[in-house]
Amino acid sequence: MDFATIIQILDSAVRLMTPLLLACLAGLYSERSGVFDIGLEGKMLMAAFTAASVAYVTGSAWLGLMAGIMGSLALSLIHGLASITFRGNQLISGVAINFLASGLTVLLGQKIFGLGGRTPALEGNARFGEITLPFADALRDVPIIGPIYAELISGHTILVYLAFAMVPLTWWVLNRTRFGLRLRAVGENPASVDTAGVSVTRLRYAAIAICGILCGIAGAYLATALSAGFVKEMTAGRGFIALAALIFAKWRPWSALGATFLFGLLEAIANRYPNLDLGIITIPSMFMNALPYILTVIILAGFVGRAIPPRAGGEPYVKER
Amino acid sequence: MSAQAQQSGGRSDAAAPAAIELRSISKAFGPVQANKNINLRVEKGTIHGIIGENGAGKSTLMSILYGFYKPDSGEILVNGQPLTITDSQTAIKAGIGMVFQHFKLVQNFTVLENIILGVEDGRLLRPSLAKARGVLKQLAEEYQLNVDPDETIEELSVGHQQRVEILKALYRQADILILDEPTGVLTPAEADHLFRILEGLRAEGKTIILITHKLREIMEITDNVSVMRRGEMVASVKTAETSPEELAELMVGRKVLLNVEKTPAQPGAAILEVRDLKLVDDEGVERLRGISFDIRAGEILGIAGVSGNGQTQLLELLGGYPEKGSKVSGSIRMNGEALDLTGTKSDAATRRARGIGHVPEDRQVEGLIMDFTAWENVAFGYHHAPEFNKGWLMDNAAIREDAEAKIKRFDVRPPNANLAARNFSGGNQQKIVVAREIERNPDLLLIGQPTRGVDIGAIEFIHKRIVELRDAGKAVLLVSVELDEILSLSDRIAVMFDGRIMGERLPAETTTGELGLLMAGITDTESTPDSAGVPPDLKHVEGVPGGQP
Amino acid sequence: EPALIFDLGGKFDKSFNEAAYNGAKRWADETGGTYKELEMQSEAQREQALRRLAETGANPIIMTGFAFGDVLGKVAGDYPDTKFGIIDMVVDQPNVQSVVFTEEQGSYLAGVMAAMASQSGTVGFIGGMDIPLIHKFECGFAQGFKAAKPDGKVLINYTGTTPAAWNDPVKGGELAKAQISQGADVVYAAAGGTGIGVLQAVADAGKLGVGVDSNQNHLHPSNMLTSMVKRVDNAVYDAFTAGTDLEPGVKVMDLKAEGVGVAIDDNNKALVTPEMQAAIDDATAKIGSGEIAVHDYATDNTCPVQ
Amino acid sequence: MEKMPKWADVILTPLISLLLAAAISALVILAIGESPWLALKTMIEGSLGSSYGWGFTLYYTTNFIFTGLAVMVAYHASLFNIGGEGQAAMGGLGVALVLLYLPLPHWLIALPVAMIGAAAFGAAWAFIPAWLQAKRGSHIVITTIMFNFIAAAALNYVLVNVLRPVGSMDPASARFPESTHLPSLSDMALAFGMEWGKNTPVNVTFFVAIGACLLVWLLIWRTRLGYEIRAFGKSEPGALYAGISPVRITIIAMLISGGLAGLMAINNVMGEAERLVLNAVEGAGFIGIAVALMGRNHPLGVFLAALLFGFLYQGGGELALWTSIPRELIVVIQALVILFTGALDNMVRMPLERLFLSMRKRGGA
Ligand SMILES: Nc1ncnc2c1ncn2[C@@H]1O[C@H](COP(=O)(O)OP(=O)(O)OP(=O)(O)O)[C@@H](O)[C@H]1O
Ligand SMILES: Nc1ncnc2c1ncn2[C@@H]1O[C@H](COP(=O)(O)OP(=O)(O)OP(=O)(O)O)[C@@H](O)[C@H]1O
Ligand SMILES: [Mg+2]
Ligand SMILES: [Mg+2]
Repeated sequence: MDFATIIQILDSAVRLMTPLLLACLAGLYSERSGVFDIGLEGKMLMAAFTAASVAYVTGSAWLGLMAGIMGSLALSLIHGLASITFRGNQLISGVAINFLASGLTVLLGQKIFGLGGRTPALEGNARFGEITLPFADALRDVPIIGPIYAELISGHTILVYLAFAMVPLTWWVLNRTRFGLRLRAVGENPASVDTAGVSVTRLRYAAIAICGILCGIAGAYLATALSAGFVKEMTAGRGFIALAALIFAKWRPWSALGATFLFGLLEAIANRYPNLDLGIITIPSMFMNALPYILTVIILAGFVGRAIPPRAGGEPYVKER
Repeated sequence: MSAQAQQSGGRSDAAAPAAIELRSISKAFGPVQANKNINLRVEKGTIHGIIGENGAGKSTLMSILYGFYKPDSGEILVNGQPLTITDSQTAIKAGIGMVFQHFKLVQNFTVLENIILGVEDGRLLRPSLAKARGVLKQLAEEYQLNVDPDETIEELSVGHQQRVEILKALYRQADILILDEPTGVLTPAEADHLFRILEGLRAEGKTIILITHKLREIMEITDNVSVMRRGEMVASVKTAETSPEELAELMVGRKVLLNVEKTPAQPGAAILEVRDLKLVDDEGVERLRGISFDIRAGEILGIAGVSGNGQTQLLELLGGYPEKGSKVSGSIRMNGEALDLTGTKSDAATRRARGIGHVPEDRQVEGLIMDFTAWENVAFGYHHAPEFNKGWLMDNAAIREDAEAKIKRFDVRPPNANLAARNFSGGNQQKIVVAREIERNPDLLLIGQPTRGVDIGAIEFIHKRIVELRDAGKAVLLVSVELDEILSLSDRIAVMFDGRIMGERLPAETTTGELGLLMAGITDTESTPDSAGVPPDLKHVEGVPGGQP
Repeated sequence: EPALIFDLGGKFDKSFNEAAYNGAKRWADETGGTYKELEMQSEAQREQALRRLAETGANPIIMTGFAFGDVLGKVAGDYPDTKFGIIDMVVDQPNVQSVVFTEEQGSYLAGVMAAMASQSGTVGFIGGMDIPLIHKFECGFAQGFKAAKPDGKVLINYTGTTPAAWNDPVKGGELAKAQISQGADVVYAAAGGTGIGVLQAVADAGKLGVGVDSNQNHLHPSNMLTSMVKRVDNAVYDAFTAGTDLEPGVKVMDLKAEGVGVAIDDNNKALVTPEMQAAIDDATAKIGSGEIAVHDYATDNTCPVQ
Repeated sequence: MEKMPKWADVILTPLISLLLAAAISALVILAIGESPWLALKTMIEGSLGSSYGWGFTLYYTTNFIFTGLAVMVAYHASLFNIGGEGQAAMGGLGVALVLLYLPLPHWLIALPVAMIGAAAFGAAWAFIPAWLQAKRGSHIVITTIMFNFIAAAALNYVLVNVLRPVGSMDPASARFPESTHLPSLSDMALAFGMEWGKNTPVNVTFFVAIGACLLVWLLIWRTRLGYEIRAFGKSEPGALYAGISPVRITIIAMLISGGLAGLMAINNVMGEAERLVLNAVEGAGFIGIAVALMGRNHPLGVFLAALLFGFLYQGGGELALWTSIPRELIVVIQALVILFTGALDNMVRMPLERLFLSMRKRGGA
């Protein structure tokens, strides 16, 4: 494997990890506030749909992004209603949201565009273009650093940079701000927040809203940056992988970066080597496709200890029964 | 701060307004009427005690005052001014602070983070933390409330966690401080220390409401005391004009024996022989450093000690479930036969089969499955017992019947075996556990903190049962941080400190003072503290008499 | 009244179900006739749908996809008066017409074109799930490519192992990018909705894509080399037109019968050089005459090239 | 003391929730320009209106009972088994191998043997995540998600390269021998001279599923193992105190769970398709999560929830088959039912409780 190949694989990994990272951080906010969310998949899917639809209709990727966020936020609100206001089962609510998004996107898409749930292909400004960072072309020929800068770091859409910027930002918000302190507290022991005179409900709604926004960006990225339009079920299980990454990362932002990078990298490698020829036997494509999942299990078993979720996670805050 | 503003506004009434006045407060939780038409007046600058049986409604009433629950009806006056307390923020602003029975701390936060939670000075934490650090230092000096501000809560002993709760209230500049069963988890020395602080606060003109089950504490420190029973306020009296006996009767509605009646022990053969027991936990900390003792038939061995000195590990190890990953060595013999310390035959089920009963220190986490019904809990740990099973299936009818009988004999209230364990008050939960373990007539009973947070009626009852078991020729290992309890129940007392037994005393021949010294690691032969062996979590035990430099 | 049953992918699958739908629609538009159509929801419904349609008197009943083969074999005998048509599968029953396509031949032509259009000598193939049908496309494409460029290279990827593999344009795009970064400058997508992402990524990179099943040249004019069309629409149209006279037996829709082929229209005309056109015509003729025998992967599960 | 009578909690609350879900669904149907009335009629007639509809409804119900029970058993041990999909797929492989390679003269023999194969393969697929959870602390949610993907890959490989008959285009196994075909309920009815549910896939497995409900009920609420599973699920420290081994319970609960999920293959693979096809599970593993949670983790609840989903599945299938309403509508309706009965149930329960409380107060006063 030569250097150029490594750069290409890493470049691919960055693109593949971006939706995972955004969704993973989305889940992080929600779950650190004590609201479990297995509806990441559904929210991303809904966002992908609304983003693509609005981007197509208006011709603006930015308006699409806004719409993606709105679509995802609407589902977040349902999740909040179920799991915060009405103290329902958070897992059931998440399952319902996944179904809801899966059905509604196609239903609405068929109603609006008549393409069986697809949106028409997006062109021009309806998609997020790739950004060439300053001096990328000038530096391209510098050995080592040149390709790294010009091909790996430069040349992604704005949403990729946003996703990566979210990691230190999330860390900073969680650990350095009042909001973060309260957010973490409410996920560990909501009664401590309540008795401090801060509304548990409001905090959790705020967390869920952030979760919605980030899922919205993730969905918009899938539909308006990575590809050019919505196809039914296009999230293809990425919400669940993001959830796995979140647990893998033990609910911490920097680890989330690492975990999603690992998933992205494994997939990029499997894409690059679809038929690994080991001389004696050729590993069939099915197993190269499953490789990221197999390796995840192995890594999980070998190197990652017990993941302890936020203590109040999954439980509605009930004061009086 | 509105309360202070009004005060400085200067009211011309001759009689100073009460710090707190509650007028016909009522509160129902669904069908349960927790508070019924409660009136209460707490004078400014006093310590006001509130007592009552488990489930009488004390915590509920105080939580209403603190804005945690909303009352169904009634009126609250703070410093003479009517105040609608909608949430804890209002209460805090009115100068009310509360230390809950079950602490409201975030376990994996540092002390400092817990202190500023909810009263941060701005959007960023750094300035708040810096300010809190300063204030904390000041408060620590002023009130002798030392805690390391950077330690996380889960690493602190309960006593220190409570300090954090008090500091939280003081940091919020509370004028009125409510403490719900603050001494339930403290050693006598720590409790004494707390009372000195409370007295100091009172001297500064602050008002304190103290809920406790210990009448000695009421008599010792309060100015006035109110008694609650079944959701109602049955009496409010001046402490000086009452007696423990009278209070007990008011509380329970009948006469209560405040001291255990017991005949001298008639020890028989050794039931349990423990030799050189050592335990290193999975973080490599030595928790037990070579423990040896015997317990004979018909004898209660009391183990005294500040919590965190290995008692928990000792009980868990004897009970068959040392913490995961810990390394164990030494030997245990039961009725002359060795017990396995490792391997599959060292589990709790095997220990039970060998005749060891165990009332664990924490009834809610270990002793009971809170979501199981009372009758299901009666089989907990004994679910393999032949009388509870019929072939492949469990004999639920038999278990239920057994449970009904135990509930009756132990006067568990409400006497409803179908209720989930979590719906019983703490005292009644404890009765269920004690009934289960004692009624099987074990050769050896391990019993940890048998009366923590339990009202006096229930304490009397549980103590009686323990003594009865002893009189039936069984061995009892009693672990408690209550020196009073240890002194009145034990036939022999061993004091644990830092994973070692510091010495053994006979209750008749020792004093709280001497035990207190041993608990701090000071043996009478050498009067200097054994500083080399002080474990990290004991760095702050200055509350222990003699333990302070 | 004829009826059409779509397979689980649904009628808008951007693939052969959609082609079948177009055929039926064309028939309805031209004749003004009506027809029934059904989309499968689950495996267990196949038999239900067949029987219900047969019982309501629909005739002929056409279904798309090999997955119906087993059930049709079971059911057809119960309705001797009803004619059935199945696409992509042979069912040996007296009242069944089995329509099979020689995808390998069409793909062979696409391979020839790819070889001639490729400057790098490397081209790519991206399939959906790794199933025999898709290997037919792959193998034909590779044969055509190798015939024109014996020392060239075909990169092959399959998208996944679950039905999500047919609807994952993101992964499709990423696979295309991976192939392009390895030098591929023509990429053939046989992956349903995933292919949309493949063709998009190829167009974004300024390379050439090859569409599949229906004519997809319009998706990215001037970045689509061609589409390997599989005239499922014609098969359905013919069957509907034949009506109750639908002829039983195996109907092979091959290159000669224009059942498969490469689409050349205004969108890609500029890319098809005269030499390329000549090569296509030559290959078409030779395949027709049997001079070139394009190997069908399905016959023995092997591919002679690579 | 309860806040409201048990019947109100068990029957009234879900009923009102269902009505709410139906009402919102009607709005959705109106919004896409179709008639809710027609939709409802089609769904009910198509799924419950004839023995034919019932034949399908009960077939799907059977699938969901197995996956629902699987999720439920693990849930009692506080293990969230998202791997039903993969375990059921592997169960199918087990059934296929047993039926294709063992000479089984009669279905009465084939059924138990195939059940063993199905359960063994399902359980084996659950074993690794269970072992990793118990011994290494790897989170069961991640590992079971991963194992779903791995199962799909393995099945894809086996069907294409191993079990597919030579020359077949279809990535599916050969048909199972005639002797192993399970009698369908319509055959059984016919034996009693009754014409019921002709050509429907529901088969004798339905009774196996009901038996499984009973056995699981016995297991969880009547056996020592069930007691230990529930105790461990509620409190791990409590379990240790009581001498219950977390490792043992984690593994056993997951084996039972995986085995139950695997057993689903008796219905769809052996009973219906009579051969193994790709994606035979068709998402039933995930529906099992909703079924278990909505069924309040009780076999009776699981049965009722499975029936509800069976109805939605079949009714929805009919809707998509015979009207112009897109099939995705049914997914939306399912989502609404899950949401209202499973997650927003307190929205109905809270006001009801208040109502009953005030009624009692007035009655008592
Ligand atoms: N959050 C709650 N929801 C429902 N019922 C409650 C709640 N809190 C308390 N109760 C009920 O109210 C009654 C009063 O409880 P409370 O906690 O005030 O008693 P207490 O006097 O503090 O008892 P203890 O001495 O055990 O602390 C109890 O019997 C209990 O049934
Ligand atoms: N959130 C709640 N819901 C229902 N009942 C509650 C709740 N909180 C407390 N209770 C009930 O209130 C009563 C007293 O509870 P509280 O928490 O004040 O003390 P406890 O922990 O039960 O007892 P102890 O004082 O002995 O530790 C118990 O019956 C308890 O089950
Ligand atoms: Mg209390
Ligand atoms: Mg209490």
